[in-house]
Amino acid sequence: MDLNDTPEQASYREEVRAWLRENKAQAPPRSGSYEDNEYISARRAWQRKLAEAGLAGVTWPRDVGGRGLGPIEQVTVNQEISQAGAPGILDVIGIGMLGPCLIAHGSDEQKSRYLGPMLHGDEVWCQMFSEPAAGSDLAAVQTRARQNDDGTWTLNGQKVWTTNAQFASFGLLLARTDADVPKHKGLTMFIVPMDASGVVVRGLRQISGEAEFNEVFFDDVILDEDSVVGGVGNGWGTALTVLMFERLTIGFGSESFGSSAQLAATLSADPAACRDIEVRQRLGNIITELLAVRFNGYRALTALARGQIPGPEAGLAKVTLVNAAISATELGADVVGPEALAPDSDWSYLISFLPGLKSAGGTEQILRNTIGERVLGLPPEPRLDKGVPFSELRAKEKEAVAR
Amino acid sequence: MDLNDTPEQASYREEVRAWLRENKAQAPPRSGSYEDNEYISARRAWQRKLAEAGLAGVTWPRDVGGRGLGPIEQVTVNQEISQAGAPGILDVIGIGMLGPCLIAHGSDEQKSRYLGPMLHGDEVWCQMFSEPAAGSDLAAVQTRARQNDDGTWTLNGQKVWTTNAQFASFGLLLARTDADVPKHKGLTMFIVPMDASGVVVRGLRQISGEAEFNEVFFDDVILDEDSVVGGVGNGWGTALTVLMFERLTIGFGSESFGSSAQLAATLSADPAACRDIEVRQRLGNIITELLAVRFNGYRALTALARGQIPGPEAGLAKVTLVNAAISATELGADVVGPEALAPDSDWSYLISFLPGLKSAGGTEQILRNTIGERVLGLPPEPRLDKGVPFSELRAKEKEAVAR
Amino acid sequence: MNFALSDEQVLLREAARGALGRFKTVEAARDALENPDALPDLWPTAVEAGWPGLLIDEEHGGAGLDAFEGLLVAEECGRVLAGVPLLGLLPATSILNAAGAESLPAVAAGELRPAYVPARPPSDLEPGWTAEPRSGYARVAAPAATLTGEEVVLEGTVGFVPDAPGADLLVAIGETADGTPVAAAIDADAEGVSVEALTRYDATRSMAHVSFSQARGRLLSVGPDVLADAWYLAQALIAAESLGAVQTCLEVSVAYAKERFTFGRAIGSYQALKHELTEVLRLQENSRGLEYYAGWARRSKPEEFPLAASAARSEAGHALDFAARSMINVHGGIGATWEHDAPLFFRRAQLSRRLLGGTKDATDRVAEQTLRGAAAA
Amino acid sequence: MNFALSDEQVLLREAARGALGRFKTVEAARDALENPDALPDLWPTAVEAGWPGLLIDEEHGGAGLDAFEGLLVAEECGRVLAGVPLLGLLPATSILNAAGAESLPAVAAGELRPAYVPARPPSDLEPGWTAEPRSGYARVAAPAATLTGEEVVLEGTVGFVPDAPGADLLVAIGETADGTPVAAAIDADAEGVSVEALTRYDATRSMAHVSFSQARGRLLSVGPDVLADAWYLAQALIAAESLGAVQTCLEVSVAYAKERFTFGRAIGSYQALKHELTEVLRLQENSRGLEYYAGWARRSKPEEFPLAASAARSEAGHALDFAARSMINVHGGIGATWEHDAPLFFRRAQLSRRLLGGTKDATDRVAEQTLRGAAAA
Repeated sequence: MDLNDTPEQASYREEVRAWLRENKAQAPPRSGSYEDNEYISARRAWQRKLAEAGLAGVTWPRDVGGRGLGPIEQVTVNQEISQAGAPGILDVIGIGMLGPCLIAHGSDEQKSRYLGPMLHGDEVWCQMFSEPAAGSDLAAVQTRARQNDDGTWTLNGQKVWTTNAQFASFGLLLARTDADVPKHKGLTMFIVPMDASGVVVRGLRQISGEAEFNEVFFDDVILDEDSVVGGVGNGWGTALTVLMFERLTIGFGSESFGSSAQLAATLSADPAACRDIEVRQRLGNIITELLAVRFNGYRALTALARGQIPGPEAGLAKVTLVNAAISATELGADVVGPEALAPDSDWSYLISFLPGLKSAGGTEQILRNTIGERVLGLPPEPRLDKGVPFSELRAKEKEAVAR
Repeated sequence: MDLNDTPEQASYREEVRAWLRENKAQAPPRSGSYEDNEYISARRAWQRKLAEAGLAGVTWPRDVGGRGLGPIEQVTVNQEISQAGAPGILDVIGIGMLGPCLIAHGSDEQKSRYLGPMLHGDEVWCQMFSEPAAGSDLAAVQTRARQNDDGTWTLNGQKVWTTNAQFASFGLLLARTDADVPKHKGLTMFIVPMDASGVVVRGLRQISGEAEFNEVFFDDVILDEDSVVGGVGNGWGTALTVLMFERLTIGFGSESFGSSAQLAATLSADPAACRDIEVRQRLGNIITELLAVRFNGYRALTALARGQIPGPEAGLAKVTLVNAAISATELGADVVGPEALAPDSDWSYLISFLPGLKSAGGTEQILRNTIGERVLGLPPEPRLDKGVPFSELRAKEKEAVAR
Repeated sequence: MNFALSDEQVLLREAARGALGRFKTVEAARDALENPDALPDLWPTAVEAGWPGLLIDEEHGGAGLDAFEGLLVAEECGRVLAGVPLLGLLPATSILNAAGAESLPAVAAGELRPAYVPARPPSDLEPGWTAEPRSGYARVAAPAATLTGEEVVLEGTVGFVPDAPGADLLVAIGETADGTPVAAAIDADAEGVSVEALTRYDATRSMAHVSFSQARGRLLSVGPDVLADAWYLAQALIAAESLGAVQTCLEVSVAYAKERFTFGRAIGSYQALKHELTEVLRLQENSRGLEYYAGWARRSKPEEFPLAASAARSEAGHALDFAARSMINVHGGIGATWEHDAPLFFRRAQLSRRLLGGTKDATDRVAEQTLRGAAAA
Repeated sequence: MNFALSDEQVLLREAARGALGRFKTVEAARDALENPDALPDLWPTAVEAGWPGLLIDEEHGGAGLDAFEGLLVAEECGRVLAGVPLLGLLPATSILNAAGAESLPAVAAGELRPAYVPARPPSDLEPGWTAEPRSGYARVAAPAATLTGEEVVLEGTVGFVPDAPGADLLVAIGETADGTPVAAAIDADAEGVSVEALTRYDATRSMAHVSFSQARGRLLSVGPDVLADAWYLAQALIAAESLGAVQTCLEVSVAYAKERFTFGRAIGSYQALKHELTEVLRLQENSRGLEYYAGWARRSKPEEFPLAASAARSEAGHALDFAARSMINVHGGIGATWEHDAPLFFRRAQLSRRLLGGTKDATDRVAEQTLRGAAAA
């Protein structure tokens, strides 16, 4: 057991570090407002430089412009970039999840058209799966795509929780193309140009007041015949690929909220808090949980490097992480007192930010269902929607509520 | 709002107090082993004295030997008896739950035959509902009663968690008399003489090693035709009456574990524990919960005295009480240390006793289901057993497990 | 033995609900986050309803009612996040009434609005009277008081004083050199008084850091028990407020859980959610039992009021924390958006748990009272 | 970067499982509650497997392996509640090995069984070396030590010393007048040594109150870091043991949840139970990650071992508390009966959480290490 680099990993790390020494001066600040166009274009430019240096799409195959390296090298790049105090790529969703999906399911034309500009930050992508009535139950999407006689598609409906939609060039969208078959069957994946007429993006404000997500509305949007990804009716399978890649990204960022470091600093500076056994118990439990996530991350990364696909249990890291972060902010604010809730306080920002994160990417309940069934092998809940045509299902719900 | 007695209540209390002053000298100790026959007969004799003084069956109608008074008077009696340091009635289950059920559903013959000896402790009763495969799902009882040509019944099967069976004269038993109808329909309530041939009582040891409950086995036990209570096939309704009376008894005994007083005494005697903020937080939360149960008990008692039947939310008091008691013992033992686990320690007795209590009278999950559905009006779980003949249901389960 | 509300109390509560229902207080709570002027002025309503005189004897123009009625009003305010200044008002009127202050008729009539400047009574772990700090975990000493005849001179700062902005009269507690607590009535505009208004996260709560530098006030001659009672009354009021908020969280969550479907079933039919909402109900009912305990004890068993009020705050504080987060979770992502009501109750929970010693201090008081009782036994 | 067990480590774990599998240790744990002789003697098995020499250098007849291997063995012992005296053995051998004691060959060969008499290193809140009291919340000072040449004289009592009964050699830690911790090897039958054997609730754990009255032992010249390491090694061993027990709790509970039906469905299909068992899995996996951290840190990052071992114990302690209660709940009433295995794991959890400072002290250490780190930064 060894957390150090192998000689090869070490020399790769040195290569990355050297490039960053050369170039980090041109990097924009790590954080800035995603509603500020100037900041976004600076981040695009930086992503382009990273891509040219082979530091974007590290795990992408070489034939589509990637470096064809493994997850450990990806983590090495992430570590060195943050070490250098520089921001990473702008389009994490595109390069991390949507690009790999296109590589797996896209046509040659789609790959050659879209992957390059995505990699270089010229065209940012967004993921348009969730809907107001299709969150945990993703297969319940109602956004409809009807094929026209000329083969084109007409898109109507609404998506929500769409990150980066405000400056994205394209979105990968899950739509219902057949409502008369069971809900998992009638779905198709599309590539949607965000500048197409009929596409309207509206910022969705969170508790903090900031619009961290968007709603996207589609009113008779026309899509080319070749905008289908992975074949008509295969949308569910294509979506699962995206979710699988999403899972790969969970758990390696245990410090990402920075809450634990900030918490320890705040407490250690407050002698009264340091003497309080209850405060110490809360701190000890929080740090313990975060350490567990960190070292389980190394276990997962090792497995990943050995070619094992991470199972749903990876979701447990998210559960631990979010709840520990919530406990950390509660403790920090309890020690600071009401002043922690001042508008400019980092504590109040985190307090507002974390509740939304709890349901992001599937509620804790759904995660625990999946893990209980897929990992522990417990029997599933009775499913009342199995094999029922989607149209009937909706009717049933409406009448049930009416009752 | 007033916790004091009305003049009438006060004079009743004085009457009770006076009688106890006269007679408490003849009372056996409050606690003793239920496996010790001498102690049991002393408790029987004491119950007889209480009954003769009208202090047993306080709420029973006068025409069946009760005092025909209300719940407040019942509580007054309980308070004064424990004030006097004397034990209460021995047959709490009979007089509190089974007697009232006989009064509601029994034939005149049954009432005149059984209620008097029950009230005077000459014949103690036990409740035989639960089975190894019918706990939370009480209607799933498999103990079979088949009617013979001469009208008598032949009983076969097993019951479990039967309190007092080791010295009970009779038991009220829920049996399946028809397996070809849905499970709630094919049930009948019987009176079973515990000395009938074919009845075997076996003590069931708990974590502590003590047999607080019994298993009861029935091997071709013959029951008279008139041992049916409430009519053939009406067993479920009859059982619900018993459970309703059981609910009346919940919540008025918040101090019954004595754990809170013992906890406070232990902690206040340990200066190091008194200074520990985490210990104090745990103590404060436990006491707060127990206080809430106590004053909600007064609310419930007031409602009861006004003739309102308590709803399932009464079960919340049990949830609070059991969990607070568990937390109290954990805290007490944490402060005392491993020595709290010594064989003769009250702490280790409670630590062993409470886990069993958690599932006694329905698990917390079932309680929360019932309350969520009946009090909050939330929709029920999908029921796969609705309307299915009991025999088919069992077959289905067997094959599901086989898979 | 009767532990239910009287018909008069039920009427008073319904009247309060009706009066507050005339305002869109929940929407105002949201708008006020960006525009403080969006808050309705509820003082005229309070005066009309006679709340300023609730705890003032009839001979001084009050209703001569008990704290219990104040708790019922606070509960209704909490239910709709109404910013009625009860936390500042009622403990202040309780002290003024005990002192038989000459300002009582004007206060009862609502012409003069007093605000209580809180000081926490000593505990077994902290011997002196203490006040909220501007920031940090350690409490600070209550203002220093020097007494000359009927005049009290105060020096010191009290952080996060509820309802102080706009108050006419400050009822402050100071500690003399020999450790005696004294109460003083100080005009808010008197020399040496600074009231630094602020809001924190929950725009419906008007607060201020109140500083006294050689500020002169009139002595209110009451015993330490009256001053301690004021602190516990404030604890009971936060508890009642929180209980009211919990009820709304539960009602809204249950309604949504019945109509929102996932995987072909109403989400309220799933055990995890059903049990979470049942837990909110459990905490709510426990909080109500303890609200009754506090209301009853203050009149009928004053020696238990510190325990009762602290227990009520501890339970209701945990209840609101849980209910507000649960309300967000039940609603999924949408529950964490600006336009939804859930975050407003969450904001209320976040600030309430940290005011006036915080929920944790109330829990600690329950422990202190219990340990004291056990040691005495 | 490789954070998985080596093939050798996997083999060693499987060998341990095989060796222990030859005994009915769980049934013995039940029988021993009424008849202590029911416990199998696992020492010969331990010797055969070479566990006494795990941490002893090869030149002294040991295997020269790392603590990590010891944790894997402890995990297997915990899985079947096997009473192998690792808690007393391994920290003792670690100190003896560091001191190059002449007894090492005999210890490695299993002819001489040593037991560690624990002392907790100072913390920011408690400056001295302390030991378990016989009863009560306050810890007591470690035995007083007087040093004359190579001889150490100890005076004092240490409560609840694991595996002390029947040990040949006691490796005890005392504090000299000037506050220096010293280690001494004392023959168990030496004059002035009393070993008062006892069991508490979990019959598989052999313990004793160990008293020294002017007891003479040989100085083991090692630094305070080695003595502190022994304490944290014991913490990591309890954590590993507990993790093993959690795995059995989860396996048994899951199996029952699949086959037990209620209301026409397997109970494991209900969310409440499914989520409870998923929580056990979460705690189990977190405990494993921290077991690896502790095993890795002791060799590769010793300065982090106190943090790693304390975190491992904290998480595994909570995991076992939760898993054991959950195992009882999943099985309904039958899970709380004498004949069922669940209460045996519950007994293990109840005693473990209170031994060697208790789970709470380990959590406090995580906080201390974190605060120290933050203050340094």
